[in-house]
Amino acid sequence: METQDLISILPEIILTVIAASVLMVDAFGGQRTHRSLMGLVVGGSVIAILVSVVARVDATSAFGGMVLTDGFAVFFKVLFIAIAALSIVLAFAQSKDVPFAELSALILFATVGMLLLGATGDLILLYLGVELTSIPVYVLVAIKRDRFRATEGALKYFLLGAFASGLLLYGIAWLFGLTGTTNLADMALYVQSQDASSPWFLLGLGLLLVGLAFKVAAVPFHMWTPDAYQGAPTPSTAFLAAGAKMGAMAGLLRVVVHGLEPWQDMVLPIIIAVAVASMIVGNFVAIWQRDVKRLLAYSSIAHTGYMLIGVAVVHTQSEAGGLARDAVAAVMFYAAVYALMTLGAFAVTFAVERRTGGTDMENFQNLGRTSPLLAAAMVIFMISLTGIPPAAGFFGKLYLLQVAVNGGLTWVAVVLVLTSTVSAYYYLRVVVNMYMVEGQPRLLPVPSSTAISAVVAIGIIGTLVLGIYPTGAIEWAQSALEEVGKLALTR
Amino acid sequence: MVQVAWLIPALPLIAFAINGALGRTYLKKRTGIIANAGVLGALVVSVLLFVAQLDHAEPETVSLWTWAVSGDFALDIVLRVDALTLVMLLVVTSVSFMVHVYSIGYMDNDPGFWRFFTYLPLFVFAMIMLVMANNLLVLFVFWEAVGLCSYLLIGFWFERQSASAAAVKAFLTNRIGDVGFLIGLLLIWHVFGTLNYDEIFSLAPVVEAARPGILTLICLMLFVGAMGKSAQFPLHVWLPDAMEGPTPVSALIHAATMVTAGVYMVARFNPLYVLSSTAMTVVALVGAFTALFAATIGLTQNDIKRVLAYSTVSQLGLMFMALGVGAFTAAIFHLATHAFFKGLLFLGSGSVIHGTDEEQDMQRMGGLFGKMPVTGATYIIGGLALSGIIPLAGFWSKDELLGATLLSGDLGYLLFVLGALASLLTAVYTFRMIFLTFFGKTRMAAERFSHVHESPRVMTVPLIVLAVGAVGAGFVGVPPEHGLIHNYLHDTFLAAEFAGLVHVPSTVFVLALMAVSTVIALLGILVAYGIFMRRSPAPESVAGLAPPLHALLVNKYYLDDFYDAVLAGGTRTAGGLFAWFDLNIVDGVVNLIGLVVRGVGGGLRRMQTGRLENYAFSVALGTALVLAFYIMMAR
Amino acid sequence: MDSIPILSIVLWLPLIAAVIVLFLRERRAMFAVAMAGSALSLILSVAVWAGFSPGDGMQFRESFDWLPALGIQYALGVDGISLLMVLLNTFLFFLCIVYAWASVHDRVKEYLFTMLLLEVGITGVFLALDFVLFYVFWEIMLIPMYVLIGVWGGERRVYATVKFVLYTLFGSLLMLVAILALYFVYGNTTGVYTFDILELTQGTYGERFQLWAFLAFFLAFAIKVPMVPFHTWLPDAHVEAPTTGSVILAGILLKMGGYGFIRFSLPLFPDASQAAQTIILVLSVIAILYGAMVALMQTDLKKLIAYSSVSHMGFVTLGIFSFTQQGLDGAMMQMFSHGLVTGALFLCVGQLYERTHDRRIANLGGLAHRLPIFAALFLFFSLASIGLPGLSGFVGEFMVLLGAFVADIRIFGVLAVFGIILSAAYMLWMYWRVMLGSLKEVHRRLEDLTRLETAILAAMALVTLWAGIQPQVFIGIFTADTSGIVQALTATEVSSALIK
Amino acid sequence: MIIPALEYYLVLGAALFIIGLLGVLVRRNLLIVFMSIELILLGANVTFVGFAVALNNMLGQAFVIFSLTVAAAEAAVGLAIIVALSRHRDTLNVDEIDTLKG
Repeated sequence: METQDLISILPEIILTVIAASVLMVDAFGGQRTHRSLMGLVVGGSVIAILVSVVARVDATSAFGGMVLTDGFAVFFKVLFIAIAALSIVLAFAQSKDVPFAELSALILFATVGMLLLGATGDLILLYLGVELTSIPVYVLVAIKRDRFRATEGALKYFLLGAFASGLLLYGIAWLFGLTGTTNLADMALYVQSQDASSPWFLLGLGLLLVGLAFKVAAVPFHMWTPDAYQGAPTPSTAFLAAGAKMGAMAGLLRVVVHGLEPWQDMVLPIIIAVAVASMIVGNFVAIWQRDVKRLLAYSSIAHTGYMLIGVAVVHTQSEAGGLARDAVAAVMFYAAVYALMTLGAFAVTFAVERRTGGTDMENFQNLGRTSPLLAAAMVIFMISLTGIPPAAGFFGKLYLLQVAVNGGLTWVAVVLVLTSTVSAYYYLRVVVNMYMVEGQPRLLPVPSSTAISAVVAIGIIGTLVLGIYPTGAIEWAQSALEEVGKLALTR
Repeated sequence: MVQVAWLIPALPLIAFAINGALGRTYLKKRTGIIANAGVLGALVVSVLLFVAQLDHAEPETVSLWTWAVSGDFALDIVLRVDALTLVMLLVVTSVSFMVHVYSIGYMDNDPGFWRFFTYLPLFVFAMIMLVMANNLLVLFVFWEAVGLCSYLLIGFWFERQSASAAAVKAFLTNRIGDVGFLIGLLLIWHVFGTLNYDEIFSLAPVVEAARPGILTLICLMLFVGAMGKSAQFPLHVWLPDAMEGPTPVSALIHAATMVTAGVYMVARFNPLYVLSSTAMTVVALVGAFTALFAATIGLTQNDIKRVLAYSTVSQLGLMFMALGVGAFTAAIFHLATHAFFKGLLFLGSGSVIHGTDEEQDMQRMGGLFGKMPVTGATYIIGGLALSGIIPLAGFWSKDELLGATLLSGDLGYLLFVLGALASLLTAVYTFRMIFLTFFGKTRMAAERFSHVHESPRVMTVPLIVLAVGAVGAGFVGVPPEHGLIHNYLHDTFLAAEFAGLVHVPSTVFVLALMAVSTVIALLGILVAYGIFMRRSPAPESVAGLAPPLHALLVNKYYLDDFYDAVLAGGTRTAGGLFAWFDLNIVDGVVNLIGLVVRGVGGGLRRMQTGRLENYAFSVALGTALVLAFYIMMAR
Repeated sequence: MDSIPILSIVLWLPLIAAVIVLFLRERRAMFAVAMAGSALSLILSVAVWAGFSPGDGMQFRESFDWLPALGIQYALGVDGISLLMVLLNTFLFFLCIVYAWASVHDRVKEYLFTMLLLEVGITGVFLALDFVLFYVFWEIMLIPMYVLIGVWGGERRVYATVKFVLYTLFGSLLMLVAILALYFVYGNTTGVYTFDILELTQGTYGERFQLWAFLAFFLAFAIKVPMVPFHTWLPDAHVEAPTTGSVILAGILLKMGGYGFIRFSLPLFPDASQAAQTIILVLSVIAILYGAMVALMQTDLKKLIAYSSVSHMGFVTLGIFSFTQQGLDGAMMQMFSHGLVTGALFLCVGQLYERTHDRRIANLGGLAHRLPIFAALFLFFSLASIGLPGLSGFVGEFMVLLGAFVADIRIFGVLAVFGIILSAAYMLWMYWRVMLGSLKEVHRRLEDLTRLETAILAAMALVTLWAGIQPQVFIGIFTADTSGIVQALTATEVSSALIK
Repeated sequence: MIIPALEYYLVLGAALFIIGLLGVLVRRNLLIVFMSIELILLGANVTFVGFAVALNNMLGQAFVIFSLTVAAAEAAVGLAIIVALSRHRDTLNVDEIDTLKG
């Protein structure tokens, strides 16, 4: 374990240290230290981000190929740490009735798992990352013990999550057995020389894909998402949607890019089928939702569908140069934009929940008059989620559409376009309730918390900046991929 | 001198602008003066121009500005001054001036005084421009503009539902005619590539040779426009209803000027009509039939203005008959004389209505001559001119008209019979009107009869002037075929000569015809005298003669009701059907898509049962599908 | 003149005004800023008109790399076709804001912000020279319109506004896929990957691709125009929209469809356009006659005018797809005049509604007694809408008919002519029932237009008259550009013969 | 001592996997479902060990240790949730917990 390996996982170490220290400080300090705790977390996150950007190792991998240290990993490290910090700040607003320290620590531990997922080059690390991300989040969902719905949501999430991990592990076992290695790159090389479509290979591959598909909440493995999102306290849901799922997406990307290259014509149909199913189920069922959190859950399933199109294009045979690179860059950019939008949307929902005691559509009524700024923010997030300019969501979808059309998946692009028209209906229904419907939900005498306003503000700035001038982010994503060995060669 | 021609339309337009802007608030009664000044100015300039142009043979043009240039379509607004235009200008401006003077008295106590004197000069401006247009599009533009003015003036007393209804009916019927006109215009553009008169007339023979039959179609389409504007059968229904407007309006627009626009248009396009004999026969037949048809209805009308309205329709029919047989000059001559004596009769009837405090129903009149001597006298002169008694204007123009039909070949005989019959009936209903109104025992309530008074001088002077016109105007066309007007218009209608339609009658034929015409007229007057003066003036006596025929005529052959039911009613029901279709089917489909999407969403939603084993089952099912797919894929 | 980016100023000025309005407190200041912003952009667009030399193609061009990673530029430019539309747009918006000053009193801040944002969206559509930029502005105008109808609208406003957004979004998203496909097809054939409109219109594309892409573009524009089967959103949107919303909706939004056909469908897909010519002409004639017939039987004033718009826009599509110089010029003039006239009609109806709080024709009557000035202006615009010669309505319709009277599509011209009877019928019948006849008791105390309202309508009347008497002033702006498109189209005449 | 061939491991692993799978799908009681999931993990571990021995590659067995520790953590958290749930509703029957649906 040379110093190089240590440096490559420095951000993870920093986060773990912060998490531990947060627990320690809380053990001694108690209630009054919460403000300083948040300071500690935010400061720590900033340091971690700087370290992950600055402390770059010249080698492309560490720990014998298990941990990859390329631009792709750095991009996701920065994103995940930022999302974690924002989630913790958001959770600060409910520090009265929810153990804030434990919550922060859990989020940090889950973030470490996500960082590993972003940098994994090996199936073992993949499994470890998945579990390290999932277990803290199970607790996050159930953290409000006195609410039955939280526990029920957590239970469903846990049982199905564990079940899926079991399938994943069994899949990995078979792949390890047949290829003799768990390293994605070596596995790909080995399989290339073999007959890639022997049934046993496919058994392992299938189970691997199912496990990952579950973690990314794609249809038909999505059933846990609505209940978990609705049951969990809103900050936890925010982190689950913006953080945990994006971590899983990063892991899926790693696997697809590095490991599944020889199985191209096997992987493509599955991912497309799952993507189309997610888009349809996610958008169509969302129409009926009365509860905004549950609506955002289905919307997240739909957005998973959009992103999976980008993942699918990685393996299309089209001869256009740099297509694979563009596809991954499109998914990366979309993940970042989606994380910001969803976090913002959940932050606003959280604020409304605190003021009106619920997250039903009725609670949003007349928000336009009672708190205009919050309502305006929600309008921007809704527009962005629909994919209407000038919000960032538009360019996310545009890049994905561009990649899909270039990769010959024009019919999938059309499905994306049609289902986003359906999505416009339920996103704008929120706006309808906020501005256009006369209704007076009774307002609880709760002061608006600065923490939430901060998170909402950051969400707005991010969405609008990426909407008006997204070049910076897109170019960063594209350049990050130059270093990824496989993608560098403009296939 | 022609450079000043643009003043003729400009003066009434300026009058309109001033009255329109300041009339309501500032000018009020003074708007009458301004309107009169404007129209008088136009009259004076027209006369000056007429005198200056006497020796000129070539038509001159004054171009104002470019209207539009798009590809090979280029169009400038150009005024044209030639013999035909000047004749029309003289007729239009003179009659308009008379009506303007008359209206000052007639509209004196009307609250909308300023509004009346805003619309009237606007009409005069539009009519002048129509006559002075140098291309088909400008003609069409002001063709519709006069239609608008007639809409505004018919519906002048808009609080009366019947007036507003009549206005809309007039505009729509004109619009139906305009559709024909527009199609004709577009065909001309399509075939000729230009809309300017001179180019069209010069290209006409070439086009006829190249595409035989196209000219006939164009002429018929233009004639449809003329039928709409000049109220020829079957588009005549709007003129009688137009009597809802103030009487000076009826006199000016629905007797002297606007309705003659159709005649002017056909006359203007004589080079085209001459080349298509079928179109000429159609024009003649429609004209003749309308003449007789309208005359029959005129017999049974009790409203004094409606009698005159049907008389106008009938006289216009005669003019179209003349055009149809190629006697263009005769038609224009009759148009001019008709303008004077019909204007006189209408203004006279206005004076009667004014004098008898708004009484229009002849059944409740009678014996008014004593009370209104000047109106009565001028009215009789007008009646004599209308019936065609020598030496009044009506005689000469109608006589020449009938002569031309006789000489125009085998169809001519039928036309002559129809024309003669129409003239006979004209004499009958004219003098029925005079006897019922002015002579016999009065049927008006004594108390009301005592109030009847002669109209003020500002109304009677125009009557006298027009009476002089009705007497003197005829001599312009004496002797037949060689009168002043014939030489003047000779160059305009050269095309007719080349086509061999102009026949110079022998003097014995002319004299014989004069005799026949006079006999017809006198016979008509005697018949009217017999029925209405001798037996008993009450109109029931006439009904007794042939009840079913009388009922048919009184109800105007039930044509109006037929139109209302079929055209108006049909459109409304069809519209209702479409509206329902649009709301339920087309919109229905859109909402259906929405419902389907909701339905699918609902179905999928029910799969989310909330029970854990269903979730686990769906995960397992997903895995099974993936593996099944792979097993199928693997060899 | 070209040094300063005048188009960007015209484009972004309203946005600056909108942002300033957000920070203001009381109503008068907000309206002052809003009016200044829109007035300035109007003046500037007139300045552009002054500096514009017809026939020189795209002028006042600006561009910089906005998103090189995806091949997207921020490129603006204006030629005859777009200049006319920008002028109409800035003119109508200025008048609307002045009108709103007199009539809008609740949520003024959000109202002005939405209106100004809408103006930016629409101006952008006409100025954009990059496909994605065009699409971005096309979508930007969606939300303000949605909010405008949804918040300040009538009773069924939510249904109307959601239907409006979904319908438009559905069409435009398909267009986005077509734009991307265009980007790649052009890129693969020529190696140059760009969204630049001028460059893409130069490219030639295979017939199968043309047909498919044409269909996607056609759907987006047909919904916007709206053409007959896709028009049912218009009456609902109009009935429920606030007055100024209706004015903008009828005045400008509908023109984006026509503009799209001229700017994109014809140059990009000549063969497909010719193949689809007959169907579209049939739809246009149906729109003219069917729209008029349905308008005849409407009981709600706004719905009647909305259906009249469907009928008038039928002339636009008829003119565009006649592929003749007069047809295209006629279509442009018809769009310009329809914008003015129908915009004014909606203003009149709005003013009427403010006084009588009732839009049902049956409940109104004899209003001319109490509202003489209003009656005169309302008649003026009704006549313009009927296409009375001498007013701008006639110019567009007449030239479209001229264009349609050519070769084998003459039958459509003839059928379209009958539209003028129906338009006269429903308009005059409406005017008669509303303004003429006897005054109802309840309207006894109505008072006539204020000086401000009269001034607004008078301004529009003046331009309508000017365009009617001297249309060459306006036709001159764009006739060179339309002739370029027609020539390009007829040049592919021979290939279209293969398809038919 | 005879070393059982690879197939035996695989068959055992597969058997455990399938039993666990069916247990999750069929059984109603939460604890049984939880235990079935553990069975699946065990099945995977057995397969891992089998392959590791066959390939003579220590990595497999090392990974089994990993997965066991993870399974333990998972179990701890899972049981905590199940206990919390049972405190709310005394039943552990899967069908009764369906308040979140639609």
